[in-house]
Amino acid sequence: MLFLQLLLNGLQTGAIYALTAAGFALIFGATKIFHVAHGTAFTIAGYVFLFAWGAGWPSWLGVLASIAAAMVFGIVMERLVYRPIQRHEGSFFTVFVAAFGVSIVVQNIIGMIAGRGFATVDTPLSFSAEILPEIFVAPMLWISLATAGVLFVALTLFLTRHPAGVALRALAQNPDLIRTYGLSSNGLSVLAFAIGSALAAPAAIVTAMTTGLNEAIGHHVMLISIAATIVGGIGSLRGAALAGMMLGIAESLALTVVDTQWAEAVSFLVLFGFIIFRPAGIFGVTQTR
Amino acid sequence: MIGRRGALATGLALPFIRPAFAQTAEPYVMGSLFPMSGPNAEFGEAFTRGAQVAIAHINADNMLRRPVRLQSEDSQALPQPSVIGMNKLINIDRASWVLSSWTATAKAIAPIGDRAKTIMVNGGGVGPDLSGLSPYFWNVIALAHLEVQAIVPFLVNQRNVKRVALIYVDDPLGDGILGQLREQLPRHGASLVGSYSVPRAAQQFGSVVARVRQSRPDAIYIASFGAQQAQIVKGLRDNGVTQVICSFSGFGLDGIRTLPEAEGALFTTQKLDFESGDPITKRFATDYQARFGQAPVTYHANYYNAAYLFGVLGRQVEQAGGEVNGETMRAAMLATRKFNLVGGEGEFDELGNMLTQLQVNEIRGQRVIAVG
Amino acid sequence: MTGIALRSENLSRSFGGVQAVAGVSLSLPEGQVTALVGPNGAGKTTTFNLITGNLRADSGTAEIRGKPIMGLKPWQVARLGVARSYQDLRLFTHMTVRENVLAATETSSWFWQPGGRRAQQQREHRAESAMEATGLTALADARAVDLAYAERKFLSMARILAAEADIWLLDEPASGLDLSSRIRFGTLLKDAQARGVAICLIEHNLDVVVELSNRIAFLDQGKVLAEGDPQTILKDPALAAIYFGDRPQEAA
Amino acid sequence: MAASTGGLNRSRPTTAHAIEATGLSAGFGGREVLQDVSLTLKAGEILCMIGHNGAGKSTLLRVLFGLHRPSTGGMRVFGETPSNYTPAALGAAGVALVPEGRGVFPDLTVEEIFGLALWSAGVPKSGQRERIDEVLDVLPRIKEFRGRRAGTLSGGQQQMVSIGRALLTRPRALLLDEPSIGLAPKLFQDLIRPIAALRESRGMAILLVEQNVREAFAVSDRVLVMRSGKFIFEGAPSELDDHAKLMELF
Amino acid sequence: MTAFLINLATLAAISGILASTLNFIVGYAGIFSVAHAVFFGLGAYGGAQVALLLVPNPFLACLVAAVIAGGLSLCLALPALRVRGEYFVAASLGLQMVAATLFAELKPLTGGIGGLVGIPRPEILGTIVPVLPLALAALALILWATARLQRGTFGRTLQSIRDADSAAESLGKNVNAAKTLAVVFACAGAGVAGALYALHLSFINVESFTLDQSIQIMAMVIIGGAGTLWGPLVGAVLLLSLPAVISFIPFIPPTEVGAVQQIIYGTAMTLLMIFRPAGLLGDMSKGKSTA
Repeated sequence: MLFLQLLLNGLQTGAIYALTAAGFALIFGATKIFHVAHGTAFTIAGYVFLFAWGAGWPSWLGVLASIAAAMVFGIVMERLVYRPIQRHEGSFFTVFVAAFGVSIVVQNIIGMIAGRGFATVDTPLSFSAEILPEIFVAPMLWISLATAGVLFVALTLFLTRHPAGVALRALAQNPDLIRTYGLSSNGLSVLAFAIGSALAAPAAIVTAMTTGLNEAIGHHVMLISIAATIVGGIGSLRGAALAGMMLGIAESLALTVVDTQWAEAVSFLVLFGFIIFRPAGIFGVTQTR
Repeated sequence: MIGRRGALATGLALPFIRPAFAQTAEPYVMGSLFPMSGPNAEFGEAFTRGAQVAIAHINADNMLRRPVRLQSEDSQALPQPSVIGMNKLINIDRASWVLSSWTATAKAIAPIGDRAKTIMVNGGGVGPDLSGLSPYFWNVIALAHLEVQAIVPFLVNQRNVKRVALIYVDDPLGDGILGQLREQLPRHGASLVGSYSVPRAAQQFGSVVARVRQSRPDAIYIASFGAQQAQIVKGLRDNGVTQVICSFSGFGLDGIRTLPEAEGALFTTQKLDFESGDPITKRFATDYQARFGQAPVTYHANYYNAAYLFGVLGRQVEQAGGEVNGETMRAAMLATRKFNLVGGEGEFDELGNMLTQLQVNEIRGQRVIAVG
Repeated sequence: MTGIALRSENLSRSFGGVQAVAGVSLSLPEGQVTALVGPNGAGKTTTFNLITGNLRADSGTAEIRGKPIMGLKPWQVARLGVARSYQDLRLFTHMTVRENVLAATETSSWFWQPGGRRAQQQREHRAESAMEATGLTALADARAVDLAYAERKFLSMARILAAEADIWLLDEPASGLDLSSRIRFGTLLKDAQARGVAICLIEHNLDVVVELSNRIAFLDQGKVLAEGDPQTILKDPALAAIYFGDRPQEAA
Repeated sequence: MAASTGGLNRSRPTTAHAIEATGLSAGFGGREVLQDVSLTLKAGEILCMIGHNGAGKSTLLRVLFGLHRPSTGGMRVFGETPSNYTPAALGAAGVALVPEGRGVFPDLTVEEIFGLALWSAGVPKSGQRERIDEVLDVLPRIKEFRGRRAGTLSGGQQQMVSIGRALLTRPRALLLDEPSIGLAPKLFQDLIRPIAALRESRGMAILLVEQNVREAFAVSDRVLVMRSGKFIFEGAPSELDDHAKLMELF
Repeated sequence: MTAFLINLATLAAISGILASTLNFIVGYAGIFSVAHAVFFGLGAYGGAQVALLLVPNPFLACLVAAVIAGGLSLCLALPALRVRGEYFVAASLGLQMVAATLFAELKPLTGGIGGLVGIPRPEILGTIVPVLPLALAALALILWATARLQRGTFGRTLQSIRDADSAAESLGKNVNAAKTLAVVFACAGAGVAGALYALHLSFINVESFTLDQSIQIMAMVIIGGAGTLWGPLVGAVLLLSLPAVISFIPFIPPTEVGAVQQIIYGTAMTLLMIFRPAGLLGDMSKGKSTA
């Protein structure tokens, strides 16, 4: 019974991880920008929803505002931070440090505006009921799983069926060639940031409703996204989403075996193991060299 | 929101509204080393407010010949920034009285303060390892082992609790509480049925809760900090745990008090009856309410006391004709021992730990009510 | 008296069911230039990779002057005197031309190189002459990434020269080179050949093949279909149909 | 020199040349690669451009397709001045570039690559079928591997897809950058001949940059030799049949 | 004032060692580690235990720290041999997270979150010595060694591996050996910094050896200029003194002190990267940087 309960808990965590990881993977895959401020988009989206809720907006409007805020943040990052850097030198860690600086700034601004500490959206959706003896499930579990599922299918369809999605995949493979095809790599890169960041919003809203937010929450989300992207195989959205789900479940199920304080380390041990033994990830193509 | 913005405005105005004699004398500098950014900044903000009210009172009453100024440094709750901040407070700002909090900060600055003979006062950290770090390191808060001793009989006798589960962060505080629960519960005929340590950064608690539920407790004791405490409470309630939640003084935060899921939670604090006739307590409660637009809680009171004590001891030293510094104030403290502070009389032991009476509080309708 | 510098027997390798190299037996005599020709996907580059240890062969053997090299790491094969170039050059892009060439002379991976100052001077001398031979002396302090196309190709050759190997495996070293560069390149090969270096080159341009090589090995579908002197091979009508289109006689 | 004839046609757009570029200069970071180059690509001709490595041939192609901004000079495409020197604007004006190397995305299928090209050219869904059929008529072998990922194709097949992709935009001026690299001679012939035939059937002009002089001359109408960012020879391929003459120019 | 500056200088020297050694593998070998704090921590715990259990001799502490950190750096070398670029960043991230958990849980060795307290001050021949001269000496030694190695053949070997490891290998370089050697050298250096840190602070706990610390060291290298000799040192001094300098800004309301400081700090980081992407001492004219 405990196993089933932990599995269900893991699924909910996994759905959140899968969505953020898919967003990170989309951005990283298409633009090769290691967007460590992805967690910041998550935080912003969560707090915008929180404010909208607090201001008494209808929830659909709050969701839209949250998605819009995440997208705007992603686009602003691309245009004002990443693009100027890449115009000069575009080194991997230059981008890393710049994005890290931004995440520090945003975290503290949120702390000043929204108050430091814990904040949550109070909704009955996160309240569990006993569906089977000893098994407690909140409606939020089904909502988050469905959201993750629907968004993932939509994203897959977009990337395979819509030419703009195909163009994003093309950008990932050979950015220099994009212009020869008459397309704008800058425009596509903005698109990747917009969609990728938007994916963080639903996850952030679910988090706001369940575990609650604090201004530093983006940090952990970003780490998990990175781990899932690598475990899933760079360039594979399917892999990142699946790996995000897996990490969520592993973190939860690990509790049947190890003590609770080790649960998080399990995720990163999985990551480390994957890199040593299967660097290509679940779906990636081997390219260790 | 509005309350906070108001606080911000007051804070901004603060440096300009010093008493008139500020121009004539170089102020005494009181330092503070709290986490002012990062995940624990909520505490730093609360601590600072308490101290701000105390300093305003000291200055308004002209308790000392020179005004007192608060110099705030951000410790980030990390050793290295704490050490840099402490060095600045001692060597640049010439602070002889530093308010601190947090295990890492306290332990990192204790040797520096010890060498410089600077008084360090803790009113937030309750880990048992904070006792006796240095003759100059004092605690104006009852350390956690005492808190456990206070709540266990209440739980067993008043709430008929037989089985307790503990969720704790694996640090000296958590370990201290774990040890105390193991010892105290059987003594009162109850038992510790499970203990679950969580990493400091953990944010998802659904799975931990599932294991807590398995142990079928009558009450769950939480030993964590800041935002994480609230997340654990919400995790427990969301996942169908309806039993009593209890904790130590760390629960005395707005984030918990206003959390709907925390309704009915029990926690211990120093005895503090704002409605009592005690003038010091009353003045503090009124002025705090006026200044920040909300009722104070224990943490505000603790750091009010921590800062106010400087005024009391400083006056003693000044009146005896001495120079106000760590050494003279420590001597004054050891000579006096008992002080009238917010919440009543507090008494220091040899090590500089203040013993106060403890009370058990319950959160009811977003208010903290003393219940035992 | 010329011996066989490198010999491979029945090298095979498949990737996920596709037989890329299916039993290649090849011998490279000292002082000879062997051109490896064949249609795209015939397994030419894979053969190089199997010999140098970059890929592990499914079966087959290879030896350098009788010493078996199967299972050795690429750096071990290199230290036995095999130098190779890559189609995509793989220059040390952010290092200067001189550093690129010097790096080719230093094989120790330890904090310093053995042999002290004297050996260091010898290596520097070797690097200078390699740059001179490839016409890069004037560009010695330019970074590889800033070089023009042909200069990069010559830098790749300079590294091989400086490495003082006696077996060269060159992957399309002349592709994209203009006529005069090609002639300069030819001189490099001729000089090496005269020193007894065994050279194997992959090349598509027939002019280059005819100009530079004295032997041809014709590869198709992972097998050596024919091996011998250029005249004979290029006139073989069966090979011509596969490879040269309808104008083989011109090429010959 | 080619440029000198350019002025004559400016007043008669109906018989305009495919591309008329005048006074183009371009460079990278202070190094001038093209110096005041003028070039005319006549409608329906195959013009072959040869020259040293680094002579500026690829840069010229990139400038003509709007991938690289010239510092001076301008161009007209079929008598019209393009609205903008960008690949999109020049593509709309009828110019297409087949870049050096493999001009395909390895993880996309051939279908997807074609879809991408049609989308970026703004061809509506209804017209796409017809365009693809047109290309398959010219390069029928593409049918054999339409569903495969480009990365799994051989070099020749990839080059075929890359050219097919360019043809989908119905170019009237096709720029080919060293299409023979890495291809066996027979493959190259198989590839270039159907393209060359389009010059008659559609009046398409082709600008071919090649190192492989033998193969390129076989299909070209006119040859330009470039050295250090300037043209130093213009004439018929036959004039350069003499090896010595060619050597002298290099 | 002096004591404040001495403390800052000591911490700057220690950070300088960390940044220089990290730069050695980031700037030259292209090994992008975000686990440098792990080896800093290993050295700190090792050095602290020597001082606590044996003698507070700084040389012995540094030696033990270097051996422990260098020895365990094989944990980092292992993924470095298998993968590169973003993959390696993620591997080192995993190592960092797991190591931080271990530091927090192995209480007998590390004291857990409570840390190790009362580490004695360093003594040489019975006299207590300040850490600053020791740290400066170690920094000078490590800078000298890195400079020698960077300019010498080993630096060239590493750079060639960074730019094209397969080509380096086919020129006879044992890539794995060279990478391992570089990692061991850099991590041993970080270990020395750790021992000095423990002796200077007298107290250490896991919070000084977390991912944030690793990222800060990385930021020092990048902001100063990866692949330059003095850049990391400049970056270390800058990032360390910036918050200290900001704390002198008057009239920040006490409750917002931390946030305002952090905002200035973060903004400075971002702006520096936008306008000096190659780092303060990096050469902007050189095309794309490799770090």
